[in-house]
Amino acid sequence: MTLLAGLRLASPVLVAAGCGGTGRELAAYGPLEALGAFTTRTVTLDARAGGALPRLVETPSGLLHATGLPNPGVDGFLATELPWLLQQRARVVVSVAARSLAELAELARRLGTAPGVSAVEVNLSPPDTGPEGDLMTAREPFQVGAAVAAVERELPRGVPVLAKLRPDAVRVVEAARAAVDAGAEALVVGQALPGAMPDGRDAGLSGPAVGPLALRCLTEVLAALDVPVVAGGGITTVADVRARLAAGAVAVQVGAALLHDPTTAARLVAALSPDATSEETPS
Amino acid sequence: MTLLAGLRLASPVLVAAGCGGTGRELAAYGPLEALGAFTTRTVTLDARAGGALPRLVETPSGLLHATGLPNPGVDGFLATELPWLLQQRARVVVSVAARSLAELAELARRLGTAPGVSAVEVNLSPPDTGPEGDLMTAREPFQVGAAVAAVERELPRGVPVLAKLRPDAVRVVEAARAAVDAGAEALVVGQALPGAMPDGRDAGLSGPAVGPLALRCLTEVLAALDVPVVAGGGITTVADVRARLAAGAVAVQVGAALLHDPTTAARLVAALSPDATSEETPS
Amino acid sequence: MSVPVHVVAEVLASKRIGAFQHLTLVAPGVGERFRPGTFLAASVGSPGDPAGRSHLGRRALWIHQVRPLGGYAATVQVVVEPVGPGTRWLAGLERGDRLEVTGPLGRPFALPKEPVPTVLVGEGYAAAPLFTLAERLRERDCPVTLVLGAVDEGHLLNALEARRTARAVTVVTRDGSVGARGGVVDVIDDVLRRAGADVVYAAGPVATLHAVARAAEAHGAWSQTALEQPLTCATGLCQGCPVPVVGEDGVARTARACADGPVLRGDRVRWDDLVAAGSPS
Amino acid sequence: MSVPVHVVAEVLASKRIGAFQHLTLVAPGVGERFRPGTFLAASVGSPGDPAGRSHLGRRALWIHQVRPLGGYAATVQVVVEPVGPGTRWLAGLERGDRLEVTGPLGRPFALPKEPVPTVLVGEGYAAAPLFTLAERLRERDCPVTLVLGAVDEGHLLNALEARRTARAVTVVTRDGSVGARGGVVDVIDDVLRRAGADVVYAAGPVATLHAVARAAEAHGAWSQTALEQPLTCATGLCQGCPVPVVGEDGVARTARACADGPVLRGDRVRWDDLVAAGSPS
Ligand SMILES: Cc1cc2nc3c(=O)[nH]c(=O)nc-3n(C[C@H](O)[C@H](O)[C@H](O)COP(=O)(O)OP(=O)(O)OC[C@H]3O[C@@H](n4cnc5c(N)ncnc54)[C@H](O)[C@@H]3O)c2cc1C
Ligand SMILES: Cc1cc2nc3c(=O)[nH]c(=O)nc-3n(C[C@H](O)[C@H](O)[C@H](O)COP(=O)(O)OP(=O)(O)OC[C@H]3O[C@@H](n4cnc5c(N)ncnc54)[C@H](O)[C@@H]3O)c2cc1C
Ligand SMILES: Cc1cc2nc3c(=O)[nH]c(=O)nc-3n(C[C@H](O)[C@H](O)[C@H](O)COP(=O)(O)O)c2cc1C
Ligand SMILES: Cc1cc2nc3c(=O)[nH]c(=O)nc-3n(C[C@H](O)[C@H](O)[C@H](O)COP(=O)(O)O)c2cc1C
Ligand code: FES
Ligand code: FES
Repeated sequence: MTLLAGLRLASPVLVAAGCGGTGRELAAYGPLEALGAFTTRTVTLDARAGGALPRLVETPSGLLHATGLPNPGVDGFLATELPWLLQQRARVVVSVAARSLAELAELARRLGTAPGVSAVEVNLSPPDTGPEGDLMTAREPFQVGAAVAAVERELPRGVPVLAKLRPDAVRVVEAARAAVDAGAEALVVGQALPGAMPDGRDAGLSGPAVGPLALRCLTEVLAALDVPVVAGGGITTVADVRARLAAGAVAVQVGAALLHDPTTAARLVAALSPDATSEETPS
Repeated sequence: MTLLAGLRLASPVLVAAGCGGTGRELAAYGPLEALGAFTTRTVTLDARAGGALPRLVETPSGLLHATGLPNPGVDGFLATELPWLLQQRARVVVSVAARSLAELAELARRLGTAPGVSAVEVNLSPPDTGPEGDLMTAREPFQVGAAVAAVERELPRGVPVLAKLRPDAVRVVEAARAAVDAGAEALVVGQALPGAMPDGRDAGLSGPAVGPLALRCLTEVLAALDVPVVAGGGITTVADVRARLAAGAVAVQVGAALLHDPTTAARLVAALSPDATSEETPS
Repeated sequence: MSVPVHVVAEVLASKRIGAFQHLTLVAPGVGERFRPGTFLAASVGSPGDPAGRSHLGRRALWIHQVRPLGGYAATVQVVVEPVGPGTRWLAGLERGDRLEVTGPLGRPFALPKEPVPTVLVGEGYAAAPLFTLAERLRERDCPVTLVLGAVDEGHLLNALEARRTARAVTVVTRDGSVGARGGVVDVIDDVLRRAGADVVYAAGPVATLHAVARAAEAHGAWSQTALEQPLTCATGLCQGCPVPVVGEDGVARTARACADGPVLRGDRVRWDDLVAAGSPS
Repeated sequence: MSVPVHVVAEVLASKRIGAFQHLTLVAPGVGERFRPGTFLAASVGSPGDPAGRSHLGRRALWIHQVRPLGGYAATVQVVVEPVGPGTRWLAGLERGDRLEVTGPLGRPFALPKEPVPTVLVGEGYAAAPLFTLAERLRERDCPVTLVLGAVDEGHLLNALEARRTARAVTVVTRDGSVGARGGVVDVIDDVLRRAGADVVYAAGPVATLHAVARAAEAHGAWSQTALEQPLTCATGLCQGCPVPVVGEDGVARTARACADGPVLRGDRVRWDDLVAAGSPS
């Protein structure tokens, strides 16, 4: 049993935002119920179509992605995606991003009143904001604080805010402090890093390539603050999970690894469960 | 012929700081004379012994390094390393770092009066500063400016200052502007990124893993400023070099790839020379 | 759509035929669930080898044949054209080598309820799923006319085998090395007219699929087009493979090539928007 | 130190003997320049395969034998103990497979100018460079006594072959499966005394080398220790392999295991500082 910001999770292994489809696709490879939590792709107030092709490009041990955050909008999500996830008994963390603080507050209001949302994760620095380029990105700590506060104010007690931070070693502690001061109950350290597609477009870089950078940010945050942290970025093996937990993370998020092997989360959950008999073979 | 801050280079391919040994080791695999330039490991005022083991750790498509910048000090360098390099007709860019602005100025003075130094590269953000942890790291733009100015003031005409910047997409343009304003004749975009060793120690992350992050920073800087940029970070193939040059870089630096294949720089020089007959086979 | 499995497969045989490498895999659970038009996704790199983490994208391959072989109930045959690092690695696998595969993936070709005349169009390796489709159609007494295209003879999938199931076979190659010189586009109208087809099935590049869909519409036939879009995850997780479509209700939507496709009704795909969005055509 | 070359080598043969895989390589230029105590650095991953860029560190291997074979003037034999991803990949290579190697690297064993008695100590695969060394010493009329150690018989390098060149051979294994039960450390003093050695050559883990260096000093003999330190580049470029030493002038210095070593005078290495610096012992 993992405790995260008051939530009781079945496993310390969570699915990262945008890497588990709508949940239906992932469910083919293992019950969502067994996961620590299912983080949705980032949901916005209005529906978004997403960006141009190619949306993903392979890089050495990494993936560049510029999906443009396609999603059905919060109403579409609440109507068509959330009920199915809850029916699977998944713990649902809803990732959100917005064009303004007012929109962010509106999103929080709607999600806060929807029964079944376990937590809201604020995507504070989407590495690509799509062709519209219109989503807020928190560059400075005060922007982190403002965004977190806007969400926190609207959520009922018992629905914690998680702040997902850009893993930039030099600035992450300031951002983390601002998030905590504004009411974030936990942090997610391990957003994709700002990279460029071969054609020059902005994109996020994820996968094992960035693992050592994410680990550094985790270390910096935990050295400076006493706050529960969910660690992400480059996790693919049981050894990766154990390294992050050993560094002090409460839980981990698995993203790009799922695109490579859709059973990754289920395998990690099983390997880390208290009644796991043996280590999985390394992969 | 590549023109960089007034220097006429035989090739756009340079060896990155700290990845070519003292030059003697690299010379076994191709004449140093054919390189655009040989960048020395970072030289400090006093000799440094370097850090604990392991100093390097393999990561997926990357290398974590925490050498602690071992070097014989500037006097040792001038006495034992520079003369040999010049004898090989290598263009020598000397990388420097220091504990204070005064030390930086002193380094520049000694290098500026040493005949044969082509340029001085200021290592503004060593990702690991060794067990002493005492080297200046430019966190804010004003610190970048101060460090560059301290060096620039002491160098004679004709010995340009290159500012080597941390490839942090969100802040790199500000740092670049500060460097240029303080007199940097060219920028090097592609320092190792701040990562953590498995045991938690600070280390730099280099290699193909970080290529897309370095490309993003290059794009940001070139979009904002009109300054010659030497691109580094993750370059291993001719295609990598061409991509950076196509993005607007004047030249490139090759680092970690040399540790994997010591002939990399020589091969890239040959493949990019005007009389190269065919493309090298990809490797 | 049946539930796919993710398994470590073993190579039972690998044979070069023309430009293609034919691999026979023991992939427990994949063959058993197969229906024509579904595919599998392969990982590059040996299972357990950390170098496998260096290529995170999957490689989609049509399932060509499913057969009992060497004591295995349902071995899976795929046809690989080595064009890049991943397909070259796959083509270099030898008997006994292992690889991770997920499948069967995607929605298969829809089969007609009535015994209507059909035309099957395939270009290059993409003709792979059509042979089992032809068998299923014949089981339903649907007459099958086959059109096979390729750049040259080496890139033509076993036309001989095809003649057994099909009533008529038309072969076109770009260089005229076998069959008529030209492309599928040049012959499709003629074939459709002569076959009096009610349903057209097509697999190949976007330009071919678009031409076939257009021709089918002109002839009042249904078309089922099997799209190849660059797929990163191939399992519906990454949102990397959008296909602009029109829903039953006439509203423009986005489908996922891997999970809602690869087979889509030709009249539902907004072909021009697909190309405009940056899809390789 | 001769100039090393970086070449694409081809596997001519691969044979399992006990716990080790013996690879014979065609590596033009490496064998020709070889001297006992030098090594080569191998890259993990097939040349041209971009997955090769996923492991940037090199893998150091002692050059065991250099022989004319199969029409090649100087094939190179190495002995691989598969312990991690890189050595497992190397051990899995088959005849005809290719790999990138750089060599010969490092400074070799220094040979005595006079025909003095010598003792050669090797543990596990690290005994590999001692057999050609023994041949060279015999050519100089230096009597050779060999001490071979291993955890068990499977990890003992071909002692039979050794008996041909050596005057006396002592074998010790941890489990006593062959020879005396124990370690090199337990027998070294005795062997040195009986051989009346003037020079001791040793290759193996740091603890063994330190013990040998100490014993040599106690007997008034010179020692030449071949160090294995984790090497990233193996070519002197990365500053990753510092070894604390004392110079001729008595001043403490840092040598590079790959470029100034791997063979260093045992009395020059500051063994305790080496272990304190975090070197695996
Ligand atoms: C449904 C479907 C079925 C396919 N069936 C076959 C088949 O039976 N035989 C065959 O030889 N090829 C088939 N392909 C194409 C094959 O998947 C690509 O050629 C292959 O992925 C290219 O990988 P690569 O590493 O060799 O080349 P690269 O071009 O270097 O591939 C790099 C990346 O791009 C993606 N990619 C590039 N081109 C394509 C493409 N056309 N389709 C999908 N992903 C792509 C890969 O997934 C990978 O992530 C099929 C593709 C799809 C979508
Ligand atoms: C001079 C020298 C000669 C050697 N000769 C042989 C030999 O003949 N046969 C043999 O089987 N082994 C030999 N070794 C040890 C062999 O190089 C390592 O076991 C091997 O590098 C480990 O790689 P890996 O990927 O299997 O394991 P990992 O432990 O995963 O290696 C990962 C990384 O650590 C480095 N590394 C880890 N351990 C060592 C080590 N002991 N020495 C050097 N680098 C290390 C590797 O270079 C690599 O970058 C020699 C080492 C040295 C220094
Ligand atoms: C295809 C893809 C889509 C993603 N979409 C989102 C998203 O919608 N919102 C978000 O906050 N992060 C998104 N991410 C980032 C991941 O949630 C995760 O933080 C990041 O990829 C680092 O972890 P990893 O290396 O395990 O993938 C996405 C990542 C990928 C690869
Ligand atoms: C082993 C090693 C040592 C390095 N030492 C230095 C150094 O002394 N000074 C410096 O400015 N950069 C140093 N770097 C960083 C490189 O110069 C280069 O900027 C960085 O590695 C990114 O390029 P790459 O991916 O091509 O290696 C070092 C890198 C490595 C791998
Ligand atoms: S390829 Fe990932 S959703 Fe289709
Ligand atoms: S291993 Fe790189 S300098 Fe010795």
